[in-house]
Amino acid sequence: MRDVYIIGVGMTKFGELWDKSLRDLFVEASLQAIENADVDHIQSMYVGAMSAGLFVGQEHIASLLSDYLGNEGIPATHVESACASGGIAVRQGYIEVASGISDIVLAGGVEKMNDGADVTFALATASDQEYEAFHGVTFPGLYAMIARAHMEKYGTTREQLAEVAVKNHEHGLKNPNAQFQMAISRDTVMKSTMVADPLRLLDCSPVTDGAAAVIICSEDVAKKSGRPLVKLRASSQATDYLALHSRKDLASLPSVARAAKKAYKDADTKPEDIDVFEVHDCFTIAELVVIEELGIVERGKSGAAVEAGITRLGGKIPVNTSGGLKSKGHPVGATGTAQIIEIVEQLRGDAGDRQVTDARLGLAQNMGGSGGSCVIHILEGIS
Amino acid sequence: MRDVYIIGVGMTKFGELWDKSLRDLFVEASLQAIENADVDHIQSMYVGAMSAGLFVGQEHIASLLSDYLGNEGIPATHVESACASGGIAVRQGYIEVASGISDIVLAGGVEKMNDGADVTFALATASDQEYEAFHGVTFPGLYAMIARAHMEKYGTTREQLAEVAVKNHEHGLKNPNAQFQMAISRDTVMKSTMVADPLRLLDCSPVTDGAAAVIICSEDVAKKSGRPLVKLRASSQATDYLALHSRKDLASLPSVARAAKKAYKDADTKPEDIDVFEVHDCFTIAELVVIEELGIVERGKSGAAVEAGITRLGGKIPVNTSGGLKSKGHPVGATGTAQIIEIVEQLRGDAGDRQVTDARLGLAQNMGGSGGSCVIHILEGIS
Amino acid sequence: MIVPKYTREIPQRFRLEAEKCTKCGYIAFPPRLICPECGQKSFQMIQLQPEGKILTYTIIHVAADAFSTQTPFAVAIIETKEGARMTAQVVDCTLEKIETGKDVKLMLRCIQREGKAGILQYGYKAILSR
Amino acid sequence: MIVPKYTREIPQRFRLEAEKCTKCGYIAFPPRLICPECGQKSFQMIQLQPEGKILTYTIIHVAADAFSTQTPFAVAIIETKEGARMTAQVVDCTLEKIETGKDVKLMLRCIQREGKAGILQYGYKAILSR
Ligand SMILES: [Zn+2]
Ligand SMILES: [Zn+2]
Repeated sequence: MRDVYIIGVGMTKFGELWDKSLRDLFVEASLQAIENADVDHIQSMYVGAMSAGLFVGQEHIASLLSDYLGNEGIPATHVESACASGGIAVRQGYIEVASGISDIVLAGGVEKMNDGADVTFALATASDQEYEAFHGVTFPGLYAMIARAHMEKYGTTREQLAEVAVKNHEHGLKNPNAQFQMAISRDTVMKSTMVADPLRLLDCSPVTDGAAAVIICSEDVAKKSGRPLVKLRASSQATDYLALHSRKDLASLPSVARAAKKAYKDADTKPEDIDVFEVHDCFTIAELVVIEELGIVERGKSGAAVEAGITRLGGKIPVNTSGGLKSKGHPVGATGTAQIIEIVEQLRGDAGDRQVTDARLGLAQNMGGSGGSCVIHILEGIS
Repeated sequence: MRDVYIIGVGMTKFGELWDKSLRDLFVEASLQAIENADVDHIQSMYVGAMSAGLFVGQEHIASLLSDYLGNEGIPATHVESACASGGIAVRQGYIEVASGISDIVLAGGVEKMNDGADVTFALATASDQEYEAFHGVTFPGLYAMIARAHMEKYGTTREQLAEVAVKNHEHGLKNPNAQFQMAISRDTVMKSTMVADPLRLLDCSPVTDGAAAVIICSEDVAKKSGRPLVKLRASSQATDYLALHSRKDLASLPSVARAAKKAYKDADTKPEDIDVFEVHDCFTIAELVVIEELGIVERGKSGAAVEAGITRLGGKIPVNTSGGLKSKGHPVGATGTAQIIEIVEQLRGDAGDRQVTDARLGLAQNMGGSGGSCVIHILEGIS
Repeated sequence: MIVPKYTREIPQRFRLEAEKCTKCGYIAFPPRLICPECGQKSFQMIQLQPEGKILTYTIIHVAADAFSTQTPFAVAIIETKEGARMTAQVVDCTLEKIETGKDVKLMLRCIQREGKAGILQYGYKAILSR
Repeated sequence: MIVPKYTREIPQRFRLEAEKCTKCGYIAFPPRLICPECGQKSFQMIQLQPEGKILTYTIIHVAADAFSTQTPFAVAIIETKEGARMTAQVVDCTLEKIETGKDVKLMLRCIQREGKAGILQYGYKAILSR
């Protein structure tokens, strides 16, 4: 297996982009990534999307997008693992370059959610349709049940959940691509509309259109490109029972721990060595459980850690400097790729007002559904 | 890159399987493949499906299926390229084993089409939703336009189209897993209900439930397994303009020629050396154009070749000994994997009444939509 | 068109049929072909007692279109006495009464209308035991 | 909810706006960000003449639900004088009159109703020139 690098990144603004279609979004992000990498061609591509079928009635999207990206007939594959699709796309690109089959691969993700579909129904198809969604439970509802379990088991408070949203909006304020560039108070979160008790509207990531893409390549191509070198030190993936009710501990997300263990091992590193984290905060409770599973904080202590400001930009362990899904927006298929872009920009020193000083190692954690799948990448900036 | 083998195959019967759900189908085929390979674990899996979202309201299916296959949290990825999804799944498994990341990977496909969805709508999402399906054109309609173009350009006749169906039903009669185990006459085809002029009901593959899976592994694992050795000599993939109207020659399928050129080169072989072909006959016209693109017959001469019996079992170049999509059935996501299974069985000498004498090299060609994507595998039986 | 799906699911949805792994005792609801805990393929059919307790729950205020006229409604994860787990609505009580740990009984009720013809789909719902 | 999509597509569906590659002359309909023939990103907007000819066609007898009341209807691939290609219905004639090579004019017509509110979607359809 060969070493693998990321030499180009591109993304659209995230938001309600009424004037852009799915193909417009993906092509815009991809052309940006190609330009950023300064390459003149790609040899194949992977597209992550959760459900262009349910959101816009379009399947076969990898072929469509390769066509609109200036069709040269290259292999183009759509991968899906619900909200983890964008991370999986990067992982497939990683495997293809590592194998030696290709030297330059584009991997990205896209979702066009604001085009008239029943978004709550579409998102719930990430759960077990026959034994969860059938009974009317929604995607926020599943995380609400995790939240209640975590609160009852560890004493995590409603205020601590709100602090995750406050922090991530504070970060998103500094991100020009974020959907919500506005600060919010703890009080605003706790008074926002109830969505699935105990989760309120400002505990939830928004409905977003957007796309993100990266250029993955061999060491040879990376060195010739003259671009800053960011190495993919690990790319790991794990699954779990799809249905939340099947899992022994409802206050945990075992697929995250499983993928993390493999990633730390492959990268020969540990949580303490990582300078910056992007994690999958589709709901405030998700960020809390994930930082426990990643080993950033002790189990059950995540609420207190966030309240103490440890995971804030400038804190000891900055988490979601991009604003996270919460403030940056969550076009489900694009999210995993966009997280990796934030890490690349941090490692390149290109993160502007969001820059973590001397960031050398970064981790991006992306998951599907209520944790039925998880994909983790560890990246290293090589100067 | 390492050499890659297939050591296990499994599939459900294809048909209208009212009593089985999507998860039942995939797990049944997969357990069969695992048993057939005689392995005690798999390290990761790929699932091809066109649209479990539109057919049964379920996304995140790779996680669901890994769970029901006896969840050990392994990486599980859903890949999609419309009707080519099952072939793409095998290709991703091939890449993962070739890279050295895994030694034993399960790759399969599934589709549950008979569960109440608007199948014509769902299939048309393989075309350009905004510029083809929007205008009411169906999937049979797109191939009907290819058929008319081929008939007007080369003089291909309505009777020659019918001969493809007659031949494939003749083959399917010998396949216990086929949906339609019945012979049909040229006359029956030509008098069947019109679907999209000039294509009639018996020019079209049926609406099918089914699943298929294979076990892909390294040379080391293959040799230790004691199973017959079938080597993946080539795995190639190509795309084209998604919309039929964008292609210069409407009587051709350039993605097939593109993938074939690469596959023949990688396998260091040529059409004349191949003993048995499985091709994507979603419609009778598709088989005709595909055998031209594969170089089996000269361009424009496919109708005459089929009429002359060249591609019949016992003929010079047997095509679709399984019965093809036409008679075996076409659960879209499973088809590409099932084609590969037919080739494996031929190369193992396990094809029973359908056996091609001394088959050593076989080719499986699987495509998506109206040819927007194509994936080809060349396999060799090693005795 | 969806009648076959409906019929297929009767054993689980109407009769609460589960399977018990003959090796490790894992309760599979719905039934499975292979045990996720020990990898064996031998199961014994059991019928679940329609009784269990709430492990966690939520009150849904924003629902998919098919459920939008029912909001707010409660959904819980329930563990039956045998150890089977399921997601189900908790009905027939003021929502404030619902708490983790409370006992429930499972009842057959209409869940939703499905498909263009709006065919009624039935299944289990939970009610508080007292 | 789908009004924005509708508005977004007006330039192509209503006004037949295409783009011509300033390097190789490729006509992109709908407009693209990059030329599929030469890879350049510079285009000039052109308005297509609503005239073309039929390259191939079919008569649809089995349609998706949204079109099922219209069967049988004709769909053709049409090439405009500028060389733009599109798929469109051929209407206002007996279906037997339709042939490859015949000239057509493109007209603005209602195509389908979309979404739960059944909003009318408009777009181009072809009629035979004589
Ligand atoms: Zn067991
Ligand atoms: Zn050009």
